[in-house]
Amino acid sequence: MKKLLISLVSLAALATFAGCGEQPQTITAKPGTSAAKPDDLPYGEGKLYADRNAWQLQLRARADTQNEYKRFN
Amino acid sequence: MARMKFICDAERCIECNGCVTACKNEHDVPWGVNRRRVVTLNDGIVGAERSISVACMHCSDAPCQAVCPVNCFYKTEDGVVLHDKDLCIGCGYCFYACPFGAPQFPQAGAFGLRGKMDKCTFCAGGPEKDGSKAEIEKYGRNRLSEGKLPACAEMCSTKALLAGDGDVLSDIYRERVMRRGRGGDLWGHATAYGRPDTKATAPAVQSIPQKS
Amino acid sequence: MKHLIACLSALLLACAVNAQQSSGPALPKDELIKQQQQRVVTQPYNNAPFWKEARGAVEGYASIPAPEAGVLIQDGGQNWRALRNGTFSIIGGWALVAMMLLIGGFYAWKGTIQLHEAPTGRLIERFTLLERMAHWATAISFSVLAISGLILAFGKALLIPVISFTLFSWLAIIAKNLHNFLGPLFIISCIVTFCVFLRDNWPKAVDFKWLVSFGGLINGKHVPSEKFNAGEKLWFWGGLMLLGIVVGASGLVLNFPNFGQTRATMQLANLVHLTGAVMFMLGAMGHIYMGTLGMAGALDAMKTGVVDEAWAKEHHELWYDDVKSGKVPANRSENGGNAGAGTQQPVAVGGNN
Amino acid sequence: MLVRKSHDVDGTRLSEHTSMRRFGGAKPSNTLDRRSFLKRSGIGIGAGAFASQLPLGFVGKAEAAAPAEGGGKPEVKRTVCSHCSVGCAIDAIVENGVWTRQEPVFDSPINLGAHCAKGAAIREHGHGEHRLKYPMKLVNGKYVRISWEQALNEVGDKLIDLRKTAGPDSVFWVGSSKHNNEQSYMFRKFVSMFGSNNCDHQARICHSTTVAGVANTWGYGAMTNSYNDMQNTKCALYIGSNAAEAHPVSMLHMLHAKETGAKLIVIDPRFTRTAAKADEYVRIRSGSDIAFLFGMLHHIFKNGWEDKKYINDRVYGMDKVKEEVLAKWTPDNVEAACGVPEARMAEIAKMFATNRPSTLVWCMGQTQHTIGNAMVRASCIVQLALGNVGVSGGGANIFRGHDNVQGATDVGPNPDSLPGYYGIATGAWKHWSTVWGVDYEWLKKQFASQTMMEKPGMTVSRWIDGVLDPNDTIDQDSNLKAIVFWGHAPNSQTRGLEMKTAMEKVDMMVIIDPYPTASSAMPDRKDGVYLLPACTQFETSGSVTASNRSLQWRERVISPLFESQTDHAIMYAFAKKFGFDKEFVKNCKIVRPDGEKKWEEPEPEDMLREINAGSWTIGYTGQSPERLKLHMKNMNTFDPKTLRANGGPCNGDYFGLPWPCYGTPELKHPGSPNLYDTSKHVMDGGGNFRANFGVERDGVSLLAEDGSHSKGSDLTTGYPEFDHVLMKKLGWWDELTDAEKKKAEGKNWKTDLSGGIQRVVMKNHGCHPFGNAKARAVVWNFPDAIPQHREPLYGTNAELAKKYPTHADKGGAFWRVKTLYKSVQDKNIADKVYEKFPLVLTSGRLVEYEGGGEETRSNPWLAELQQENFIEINTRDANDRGVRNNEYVWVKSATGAQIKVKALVTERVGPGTTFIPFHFSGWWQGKDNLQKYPDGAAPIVRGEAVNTATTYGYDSVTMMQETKTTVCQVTRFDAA
Repeated sequence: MKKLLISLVSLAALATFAGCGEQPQTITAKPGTSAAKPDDLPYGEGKLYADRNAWQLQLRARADTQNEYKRFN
Repeated sequence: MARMKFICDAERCIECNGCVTACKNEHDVPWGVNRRRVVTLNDGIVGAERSISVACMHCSDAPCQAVCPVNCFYKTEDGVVLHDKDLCIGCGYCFYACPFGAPQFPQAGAFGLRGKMDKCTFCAGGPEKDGSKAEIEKYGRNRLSEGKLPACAEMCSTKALLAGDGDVLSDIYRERVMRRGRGGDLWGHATAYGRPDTKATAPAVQSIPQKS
Repeated sequence: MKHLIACLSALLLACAVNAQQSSGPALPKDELIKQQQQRVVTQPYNNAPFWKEARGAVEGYASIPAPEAGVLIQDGGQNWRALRNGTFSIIGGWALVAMMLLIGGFYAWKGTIQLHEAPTGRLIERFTLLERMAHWATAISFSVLAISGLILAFGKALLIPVISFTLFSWLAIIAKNLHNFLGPLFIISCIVTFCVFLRDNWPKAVDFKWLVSFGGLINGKHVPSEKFNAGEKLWFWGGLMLLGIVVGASGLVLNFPNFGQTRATMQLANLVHLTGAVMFMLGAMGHIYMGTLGMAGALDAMKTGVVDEAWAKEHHELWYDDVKSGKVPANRSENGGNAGAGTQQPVAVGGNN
Repeated sequence: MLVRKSHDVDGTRLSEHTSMRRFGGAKPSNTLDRRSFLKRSGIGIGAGAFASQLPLGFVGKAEAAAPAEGGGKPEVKRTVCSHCSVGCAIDAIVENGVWTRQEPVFDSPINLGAHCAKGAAIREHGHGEHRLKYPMKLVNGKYVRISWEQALNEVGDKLIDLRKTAGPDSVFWVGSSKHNNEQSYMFRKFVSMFGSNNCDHQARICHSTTVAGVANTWGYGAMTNSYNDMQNTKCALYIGSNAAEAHPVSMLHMLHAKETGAKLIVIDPRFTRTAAKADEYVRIRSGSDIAFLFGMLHHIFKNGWEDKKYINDRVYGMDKVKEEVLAKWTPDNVEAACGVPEARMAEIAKMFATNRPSTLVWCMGQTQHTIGNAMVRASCIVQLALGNVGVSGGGANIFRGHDNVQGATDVGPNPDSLPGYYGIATGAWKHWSTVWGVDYEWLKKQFASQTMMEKPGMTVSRWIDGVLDPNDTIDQDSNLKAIVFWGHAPNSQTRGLEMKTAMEKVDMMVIIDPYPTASSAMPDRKDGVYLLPACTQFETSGSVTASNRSLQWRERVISPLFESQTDHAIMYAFAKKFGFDKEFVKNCKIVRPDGEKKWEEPEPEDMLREINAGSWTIGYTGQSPERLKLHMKNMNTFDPKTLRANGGPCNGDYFGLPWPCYGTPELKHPGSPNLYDTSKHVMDGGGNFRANFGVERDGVSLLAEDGSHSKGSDLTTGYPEFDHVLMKKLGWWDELTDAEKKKAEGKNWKTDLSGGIQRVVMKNHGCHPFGNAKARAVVWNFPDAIPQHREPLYGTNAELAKKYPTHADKGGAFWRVKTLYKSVQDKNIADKVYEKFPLVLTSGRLVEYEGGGEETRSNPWLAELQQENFIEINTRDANDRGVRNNEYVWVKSATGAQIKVKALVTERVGPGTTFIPFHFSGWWQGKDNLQKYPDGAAPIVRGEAVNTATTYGYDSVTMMQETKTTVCQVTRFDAA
């Protein structure tokens, strides 16, 4: 009986202990990098937009085309 | 830092499926793979019917990414969740995990043969060189690198579906919501406590004589 | 004892809370629809009840005839993710580690259990070729499934840091396909094995005695057993049959997505599969240990099909008696399984130990 | 998601679309259908399937079957969507002659880059995998490939033979609303030179009742305002329009208006996607629109909400209408007829009458009835009573169907009119022979006789009867012996059973279309069917008129695919065969845009110039190709709310020069954004109601009252239309140049080819060339001068049918065939048809498909979204019949037809009503006719055509078919 108790307790302890070891589930991939290959950035050398700023400005302007209030008034 | 987002305005979406075919067109998506779809809830119920266009929502804490056994997902610096088809093993876990039904498979074969997972890329392609043949064939067009936004949102018939930098989108949506409140019967007291003078019941549908 | 209960209940509660976190709305769909209809009148453009409803994984209309195309948001995925990546993987993983440690400890404590008497050199046929083939088919497919399954479940954490993405992806693809194609084979082997060994695994009263003393392991007293002792029978019924059904059926659900099963079904099947598989592996580890390192002579029986009389007498005394008394033929292969037909003496086959 | 098909389908259809061009999936070989592929890849699994799972870079790349990429410099071609009348602009990107991409045109003031499913999938036209690829001929029940020469010779010889033996009227020519303006115009000219008025097109079964009813009310039969102008409305009432599915992009403007405070009311038997966006939705009984509209008018008059000054100044006969409405359409009568109780009616009437300007929108829900002409007039009357016509934000916004149905109606193949609504009287023929540069006498000789030349032809809705009816009931010499479908799908017409018989009876069927259409697979014929591949609007250039009357110029995107030819090239080739090619293209330069690869053809620009030269009535004269092209290039300069260009090269113009754009292009009339708008100068697009019905009626003046005139007019009261006599009387004649005087002498504003009269009247005097009159609430030349509600021929309510009986039968002089009304209705009541068929059957559009649907159902991107035809049936009716959702059912109709469709059990329709979309074809009463299509040219999705089951019934003015109210019974599929 004692042995059983000891084994049960140790099992429970182990399980509880295991719970503490839970890993964060969000993967924080480094910005702009693939898990495997480096992601090709949408701006830069040889691209339509030379730098991140120019590219983002363009996207912002483009996003505004979805706002018909800007044109309908 | 910009965060790319989709918003679908339920007050505007008319289930025209323009977003769905815009996507098929832009990326030559084959039959059976629906990167985007439109769902209508409470179909036919007066006062409660709403349609919503849904695709990958590019979650901040993406469940697909969390459960992928080979870690083929990655996030661009603009918050677009992409995946590497070369790594994908077609296990289907992302499909189980995704709340929006975004992951699609070209097959649903026996023995779990699904082919490589395919999903909305926010028109940002994949890890291959932007606009390259390889990228187009595996992931479709890369509109972001061309300074354009996802085709679905750009072509939305009623501008219900918006895509782009979250800040800009919230500005657009805010303006829209403010205008909707014109007349003062929406914001302030009425919103908080309801309009006192309105009928408190849902719009009724009268019966129609059909037979003699 | 109190503490133990507290610990266990805390654990269960944690699981339950975890599962509850992202569950659907409290109100039924009809109620939300009514609320939305009223909201349209009192507060136009306020869609809160609609969104509450959408959150509840209700099925709407979508013209594409794909299963679940009309479900805007399914919330099972979050639960599944939390359970699979969290509770199940962690408990399962640690349980496997613990089992290994346990077995290691046991081995260190007991070592290989040797025969107490010297082998007689007289051999009894314990397993026919069919029985052995069935067993090995099951065993091999099981091992491949276990290893490939473990690669898919834990490789991301354990192997990617070591062998990196591309190589691991290759490995995972091989593992996935092996798993998917061998799975059905394993189920078939299980069924064959079950049929072949069923007759010798009927539970008897003696098995209870054996079980109570844990095969004499705990108190050291010898308990006689039939051809299969209660431990083996337990493995037969609880492992091969019960876990076989659980793991096999849930595996089939996952392996054949071409029948249009919903995601909820597959999430549940996956969790059942995980649980069953871990338990299966735990049991198998014990079984393999006893069949190899744990007990001398056991592996030979499965390799060659025959055992020494001394081994039979020591481990399966009742069976030995039956063979001796002629109730069970000593060589079933040649007699075509004509049980109790003759009084032939066992014939020596093969080498001795 | 995981499984893409819900049901078994034939293999060929799927194999073409699951080829997994990309995405690294294992690609089934061409000979495997999907199911066997799945089986094989699953069970007979081998190394191949396994290898496809490996993360190899080349997996997927090896599959490349995509259109050629790169190489050439991408060119951008601006075109216009060909799927509905909104007129959404599209930028097509072409590389090496291949249409590789499609971009939204944010600059377009009409759609601002927006598209519905059809517009967003338009690039598929560049693939055209399911197109008719070469001329074909039916030989022993099987289509075989033939050469173009053979086709032209055999078809041409047969037509020449028929023309000789049975007369030119023995051929029925169905033109198309998918043709651009130039092609439609040339088609009418072509048929005229063939010597016949037996030509028609989709507008007959689309908005013919609107065109007739509205034109007879106030002048022009067109949408009065524009989609964009709906942003200015305070309240919009959609009755019989499901814009969200039929004109999705129009909702961009409407929902914007709604957000900024406009009320949206939807009246429909179905709770449609449009209704889902409405502030108020009212369900009415199908076909009871007049009861509803006049019920509303009753409240308007009772409460004095009508615009009394407006009625006095600008409306004729409203007093009579008021009298009738107050007496007849009392709330209890209204509720009995349309099902709307008094309180609800008062609420809607108040909302619509007090939120002005309010606009009224209608579509096929009103037009396709035996009383369609009356329904549309009832709508006009409501708008006139409220003074909403000729007002920005108001108007009768009539959304048209096809991309160019407006243009084809204006200048295309109408059996009762030459281009520009000139009619077919002697004067009209003389006017157009002058424009065409041909001798009137020569033209007359082409016809059987001058009588036939001036007798309206048959209509596309009735050609069946032209074939099947006994010869003595037909108002022409011979029955129809041949039918030419030139861009028309037969499944959009009613009475499928009889149509099949007619198709089998004619000597020859010719189908000239990019797709083989249902015509190719419908009849059980062994021979005598020719399929000639025409190209789409993306393989040619030309102008297209949107519903708001704006013209847009389409650039040619790609060369004609396969062996297809442009429609005008085919017309020219046939003209050569018939020997009138010189006359046919007298004013046009002949060009070969594809060199030797394709035929020579008249240049679209020149054809448009010819339209400009002759269509003075409706102001199709100012839209020169140069001006239109300038508009297309400078879309960004137009304001999307007013449609007016502010600065830039088009400064002051309205987008697309919405007709009427009077005068010569040099006059620079800006087009008319809203018709009859007196708040603007005529040279700014203003106007007033047209004086087209004389100056007085029974001693009451029909001209506008004093003080009612367009802004800046020299004449401040009503005046008749201008001709040389009036010009001289007013002393304005001398303002014409000498050259103009020469041409204008003896002419009026419509026939003066110099445009001098229009110039002087408008520019110098601010007057409207068509006069200034009152709109007519009472149209005395129609069967019901005041719109009367009449029950449909096939109804479910006998009591109401007795109270509101239909018209008396009509003899053969009416569009050349006999038309039945009362006898059919009486027989149905006597036979108690409503007991056997207790459900109302109505039909309509789906957003994914258009028209007969061959084109859209052949487009995999669209076809995937609607894979089967269905019937919407209320839960209660379904339960009564033991029918479950998504099961097949039989729909049986009073014609004896039964069609097999899936049940969609829904609350969209009320109890007693059912709905079936009309775009499907290819099945015939439960059987898939796949094998009857030419190889490889069957549409991906086929289904049962609702019109196989629809019944008899035609409008009493225009022969519009009754599709919206008929009867049916639904039974379980196994209960067949």
